Amino acid sequence: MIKWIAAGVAAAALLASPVLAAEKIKIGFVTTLTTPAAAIGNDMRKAVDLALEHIGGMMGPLEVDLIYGDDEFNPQKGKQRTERLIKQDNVDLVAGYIWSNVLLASAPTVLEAGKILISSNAGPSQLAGKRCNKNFFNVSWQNDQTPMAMGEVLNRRGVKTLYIIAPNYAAGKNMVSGVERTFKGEIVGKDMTTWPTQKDWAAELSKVKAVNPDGVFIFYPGGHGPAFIKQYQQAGLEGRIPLYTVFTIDSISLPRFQQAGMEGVLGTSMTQFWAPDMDNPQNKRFVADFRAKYGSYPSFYAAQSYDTIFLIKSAVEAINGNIDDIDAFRAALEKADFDSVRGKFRFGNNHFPIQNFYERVVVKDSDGNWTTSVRDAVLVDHQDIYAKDCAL
Amino acid sequence: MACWGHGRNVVAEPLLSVKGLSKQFGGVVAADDLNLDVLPGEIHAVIGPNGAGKTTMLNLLSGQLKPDRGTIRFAGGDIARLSPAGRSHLGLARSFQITSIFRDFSVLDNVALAIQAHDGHGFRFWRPARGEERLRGPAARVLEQVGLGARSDMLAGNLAHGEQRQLEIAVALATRPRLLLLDEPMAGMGRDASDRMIEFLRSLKGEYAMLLVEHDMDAVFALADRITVLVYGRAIASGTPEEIRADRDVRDAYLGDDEAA
Amino acid sequence: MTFALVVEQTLNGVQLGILLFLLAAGLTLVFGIMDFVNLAHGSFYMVGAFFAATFAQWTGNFVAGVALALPATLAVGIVVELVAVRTLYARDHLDHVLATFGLVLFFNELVRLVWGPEGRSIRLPVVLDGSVDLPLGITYSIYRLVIIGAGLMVALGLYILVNRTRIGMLIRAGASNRTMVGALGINIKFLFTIIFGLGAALAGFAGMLVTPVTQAEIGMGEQILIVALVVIVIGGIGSIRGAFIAAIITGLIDTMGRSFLDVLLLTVMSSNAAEAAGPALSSMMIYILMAAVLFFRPQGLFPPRGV
Amino acid sequence: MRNAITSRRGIVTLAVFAVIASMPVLGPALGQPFYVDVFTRVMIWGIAAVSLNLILGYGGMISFGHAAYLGLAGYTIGIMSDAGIDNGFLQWPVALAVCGLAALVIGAICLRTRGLYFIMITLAFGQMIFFLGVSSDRYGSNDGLPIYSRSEFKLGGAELDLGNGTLFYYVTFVLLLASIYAVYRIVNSRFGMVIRGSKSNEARMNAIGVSTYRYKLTAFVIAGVMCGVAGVLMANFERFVSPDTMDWPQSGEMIFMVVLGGIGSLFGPVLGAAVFLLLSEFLSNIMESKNIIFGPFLILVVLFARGGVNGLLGSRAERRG
Repeated sequence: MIKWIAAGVAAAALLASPVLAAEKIKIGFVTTLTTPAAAIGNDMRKAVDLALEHIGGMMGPLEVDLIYGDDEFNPQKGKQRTERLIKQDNVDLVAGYIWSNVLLASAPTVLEAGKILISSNAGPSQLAGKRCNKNFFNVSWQNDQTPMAMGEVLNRRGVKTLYIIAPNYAAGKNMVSGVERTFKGEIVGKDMTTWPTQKDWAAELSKVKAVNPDGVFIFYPGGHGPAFIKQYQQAGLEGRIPLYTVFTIDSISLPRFQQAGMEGVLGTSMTQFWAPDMDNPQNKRFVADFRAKYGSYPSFYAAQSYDTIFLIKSAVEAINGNIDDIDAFRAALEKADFDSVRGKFRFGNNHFPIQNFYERVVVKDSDGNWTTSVRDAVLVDHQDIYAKDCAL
Repeated sequence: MACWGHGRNVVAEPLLSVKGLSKQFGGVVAADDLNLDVLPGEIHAVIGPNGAGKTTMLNLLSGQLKPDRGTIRFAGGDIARLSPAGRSHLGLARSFQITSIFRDFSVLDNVALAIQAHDGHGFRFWRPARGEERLRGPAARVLEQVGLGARSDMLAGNLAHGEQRQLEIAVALATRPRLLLLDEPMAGMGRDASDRMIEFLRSLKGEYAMLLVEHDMDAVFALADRITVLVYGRAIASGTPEEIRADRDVRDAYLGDDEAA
Repeated sequence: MTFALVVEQTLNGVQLGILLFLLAAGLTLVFGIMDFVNLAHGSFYMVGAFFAATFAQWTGNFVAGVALALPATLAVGIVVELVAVRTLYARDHLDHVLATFGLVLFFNELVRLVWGPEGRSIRLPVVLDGSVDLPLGITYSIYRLVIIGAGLMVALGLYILVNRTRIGMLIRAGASNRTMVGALGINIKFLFTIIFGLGAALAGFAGMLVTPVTQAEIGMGEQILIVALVVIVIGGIGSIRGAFIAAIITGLIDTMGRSFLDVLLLTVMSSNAAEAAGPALSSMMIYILMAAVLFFRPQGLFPPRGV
Repeated sequence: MRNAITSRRGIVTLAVFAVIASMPVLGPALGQPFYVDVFTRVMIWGIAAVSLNLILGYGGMISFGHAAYLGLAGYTIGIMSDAGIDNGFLQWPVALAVCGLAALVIGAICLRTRGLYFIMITLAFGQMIFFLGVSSDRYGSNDGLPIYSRSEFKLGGAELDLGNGTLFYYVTFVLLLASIYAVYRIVNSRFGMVIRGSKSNEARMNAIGVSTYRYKLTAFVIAGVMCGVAGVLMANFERFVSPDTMDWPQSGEMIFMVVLGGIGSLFGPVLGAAVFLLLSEFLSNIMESKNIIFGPFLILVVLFARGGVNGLLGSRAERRG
C-alpha cells in the first residue's frame, strides 16, 4: 500500500513536470464530467472544444492549453480541482463552473492567487453584490434575472393567480424570489420540494388541481424537468393550466420530450437571454457547427461556454498576449469587445453582463426537431439588482 | 461451617428468594410460577431436561430477561426490575452456558475489568488502567485462586476450553459476589477437567452461595446441598440429593436409569 | 382542503408506499434471512429502470420492456450474489456496509459508461397515459392506479409465496433460525442466491414502474434506498408484513406532510416562518418518524417472531 | 506504543509521519507546493477518522452519520464569522460545544438500539442535519456558507495567523498528534477498558456490573467533539462549509478510511485517510470514471485486507482474512 502511495506521488509529479512556455496561455475549465449532471458538463465541454477549433487553438500570439477539471457535482471536490489547477498546473486563468456552491467554494482559491476567474454559468448573488471582485467575471446572468423576465411575461399574459413549484435550494429560492419581484398578480400556492431527492410531484400536482390557478410556474433543471412535465401531463393538467418555466426545458431535455412524444411541451413559454435561432453571424456559425459536429442543438450552457472562450480571446488579443500584466488583462476583459452569440453584451460594474432577456417558446424546426425560438425582448439592457451593492 | 449448607437445620434468611416467577415467549411457557430460594453459603442445584427453562431462569435472575410476573428478592430487596449491572452490584454474579469472556483481552485484563467494575471510577479517562496496582493485584490473586496464574498474559480467546470456563468463573468471582449463578460450568469438559472444576467449586463452598444449573449428575450430587428439578418451566420437586434420588416422580420424569447412574 | 383533495393525496401516499414496499421487501428478506445489509439494493432499482427503458425502446412497448427487464435484473442480482455478496455473508455488518457501498459506486459508474449521463425515459402506451374520472369529482392518473394495482398484486404474490409454498416455508424457517434450514438438508447457498435474486428483481420492478413517471437516472437508487431502509427499520427488520405496513405509513406521512404541513404550520406561526419551516420539516419528516419509532420501540413496529 | 517503534509497522508509520511533518519543506522543494494542501486535507480527515475510530474501532459503534459533526462545527464557525465574531478563543469552544451537545442528543437516542438499527438511525440523524443545512436560507442553503475570515487568535500582542499556510499546517499536525495521543490515553484508561469491553462482549460487561450505555454515550460525545476539531480546521482551511460536507456518502467515506487504515488501531485511521485521499486524487488525475476502479477496490479491501494498511504491515499472525 505504501508503495502505491509512492507510485502515486511519483506519477503525479511526472504529470505536473513544469514546462516554462511563455507562448502558451493555460486555461483551467471546471465543470461536471461525472454523475448525472455530466449531461450539462459534457455540453459545455463540446462548446469549448468547438470554440477552440474555431479559433484554431490560438489566442493572439498564444497557443491555448486548456485543462478540464471535474467537480464531481460537489463543492469540496470542485475546490480541490481548482486548487490543483492553480497550484500544480499553474494555469493563467480559471473558467467554467455550473454550480453556485462549487463556485463559491472555489472562488477564494483563484482570487487569492491573484488570477482571473470567469464563471460560464453560476452567478450567485454574493459575487454579484457585496462580494464582487475585480478579478471575477460572469458571462451568463444573475439567478434572479431570468425569472424576473418571466414575471413580466406573466403580467403581459394577464395571469392573475399563480402557483409556484420549485426545489428547496438556493437557486430554487432565487428563481421564486425573482418571479415574485416582478409578478403583479396573486400567488395562490407555493411548494418548495426536497432537492434533489424528490422526483415525484403527485402531492403538489393534486394541490394545483384543487386550487386551479391561471398559471403554474416551475423551475426544475436537469433530469427533473422532463419528469415534472411528464407528470403534469399524466395528472391531466396539460392544456388546462398553462405551464411557465425557467431553466427547465433546454436543448438537453427537448430531444427526450420529443422521443417521449410529449406534444404538449410545444408552445411552452420560458425566458432566457439567448436562443439557438438568434440572428447574428456568431450565433449562426456556433449553432450550425455545433449541430453538424454533435448532432444536436447546443444548450444555453454551451452558448455561455462558447462565449467564454471568445471573451478570453478578445482580451488576450487586445493586450497582445502579455497576460502577465494582470491589470491590462482585466481591463481588456472588462471591455468585452467580442462577438457574443447573444448579440449585444457589455459588463456592468460588477462584471456581470448587462443584456436583454427574451421570451422564447418551444417549436419544431424545419427538420421537425424540437427547439426553442426567440420572441420579444422582455427586459432590455437589464442589469441585476445586486450590482448596486458592488463597490467596483 | 459445614452445617451451614443444611438450610433446614439452621434458621437463616434466604439470600435469594424467588416467588411466582413466570415468563412466556409467544405461546411458549419458559417459567411457570417458579418458587425457589438459596440460603447463604448453600449450593442449590437446578436440573431438568433440555428445554426445561433452566437458562431462562438464570436469565431472569441475572436480569438479561424481565419476568412477566413474580418477585425476586435478593439480599432483602426485590430486584426483578433491576438491570443486570445493578444486580451485579448487589452481589449477584453469573457464568454463561456458552463461554462469555472478553476473547480479545488478556486473561489478566478480563479479571481486572471485573475488579474495576466493582471498584467504581469507570469514568477515568487518562491514567493507564493496566498500570493500576489496585486492579492488577486483586486480579492476579483471583487468577491464582482459580489456577490460571501462569496464563495471565495470554489472550483469553487462545485459552483451552476448560481454562476458558475457569476464567469465566474467575471473572464472576472478581466481582466479589454473594451469590454465584453458574450455567453448566462443566459444559463441554473432559472428565479430568470436570473433576478439577468440581474440586474447585467445592473449595468455594461456604464462601459463596451458588445456584448451579448442570447436566453432569456426578457434579450435581457431589456438590449440591439441595436440588430442584425443573420441567417445562415448573419446579416439580425440591429437596436434598438423597430425597431427589429417591423421588419416584423425578425418576420417571427425568432421571432415567442411565443418567442417574 | 376539500374531501376530493384528501382522497387524492391518500391515493398518492399509497402509491408511494407501494413503490417503497417493493424495494423494502427484498431488502428486509435479505436481511432477515442472510443477516446481510445491502446498500447496493438501490442499484438494482436503477438497473431495472435502465433495462426497462432500453427494452421498451427496442420493442416499442412498455409492457414487453418490463417483461424482458425483469429476468435481466434477476440475472444481474444473481451474478452479484455469486461474485461478490456470497463471500460476505460470514462477515459483520460493517463489512456489508462497506463492500456494498463499493458496489454502489461501481454500478453508478458502469451505468454512466453504458447509458451515458443523461438518463432515459419510457413512453407510456396511450391507454395508460392521462387521467381517469373517479366518483366524487376526483380525477386521477391512470398509470398511478396501475402502479397501485401492480404493487398490491406483487405483495399478494409475495404473501402466497412466503406462506403457501415450499420455498416460502424455507424462507420463513431461514428467517427464524438460520441453522435449521441447513439441518433440513437444503442447499442453503442455492436458497440464498434465489432470495437475493428475487429481492433484486423486486427492486428492479419498482424501478421499472417508476420510470414512466420520472425517468431512469444515475443515482436514483441511493435516494430511494435510504427511504427504503427507513421503512424496514420502522417495520422491524426481517418482517415482510412490517415492511408493507411501514411502507404505506411512510408513503402517507411523506405525502400528507408535503400536502398539508404548510397549512398546519400557518395555524401556529407567521407565514414567513411557516414558509421556511414547511419544506425543511417535510423533507425531514420520515427521519423524524423513524427516530420517534426507534425511541419507543428500538426493534421497530413489527419485529419478526423468534428474534 | 513503545514496542511498536522497532516493528515494521512502527518504521513505516514513523516514515509516513516524517513525510507529513516535512511536507511544507519537502513539497515546495520538489516543486509540488500543491501537496502541502493535499496533506493538510489528509491530516484533517485523519483527525476525523481517528475520532470515528474511537467509537467504531474501539467501541464497535458503527456510526453512519459522523460527517454531521464536520458540518456542525463548520457551520458554527461560519455563522459566528458571519455575525462578525472572528475570535478563535470564542469560536472554537462554541463549535466544539455544539458538536458535543449534538452528539449527546443523537447518541442518547441512537444508543438505545443495536446492530443495523444503530447504523440506520445514525444515518437518519446525519440526513436530518444535512436537510437542516439545505433549508437554512439565511446561511446559503445548499450553496453553502463562505467563511471570509479565518479564526483569529490574538493574545496580548502575539497573534497566531492561521492564514499562514505553513503555520496552519503545523497547527493541524499538532492537533492530529494530540488527537491520536488522546485516543491512546483514553482507550488504555479505565474508561477505555469499559468501551473496549463492551465492544468485545456487551452481555458480559453488563453481567460484571457495568451499565454500558453511559460509557458508550460518553465515548460517542468525545468522538463527536473530536470530529468537531476536524470540522473547525476544515472550515478554516476550506473557508467554506456546505451541506455536502454532511451528506451520507461523506460518512461512508469516513468509515472506509478507518477500515482502510486498520480498524481499532492507533495510527491506522491516519494511514487510511492518506491512502484514500491520495488514491482518489491520483485516480481522478488520470481518468474520469475513477469509481469504476474505486468501487471494486473498496470491495477487495473488505474481502482480502480486513486489517487495512495497519494489518498488512503487521506480523503474519495478526492478519485476518
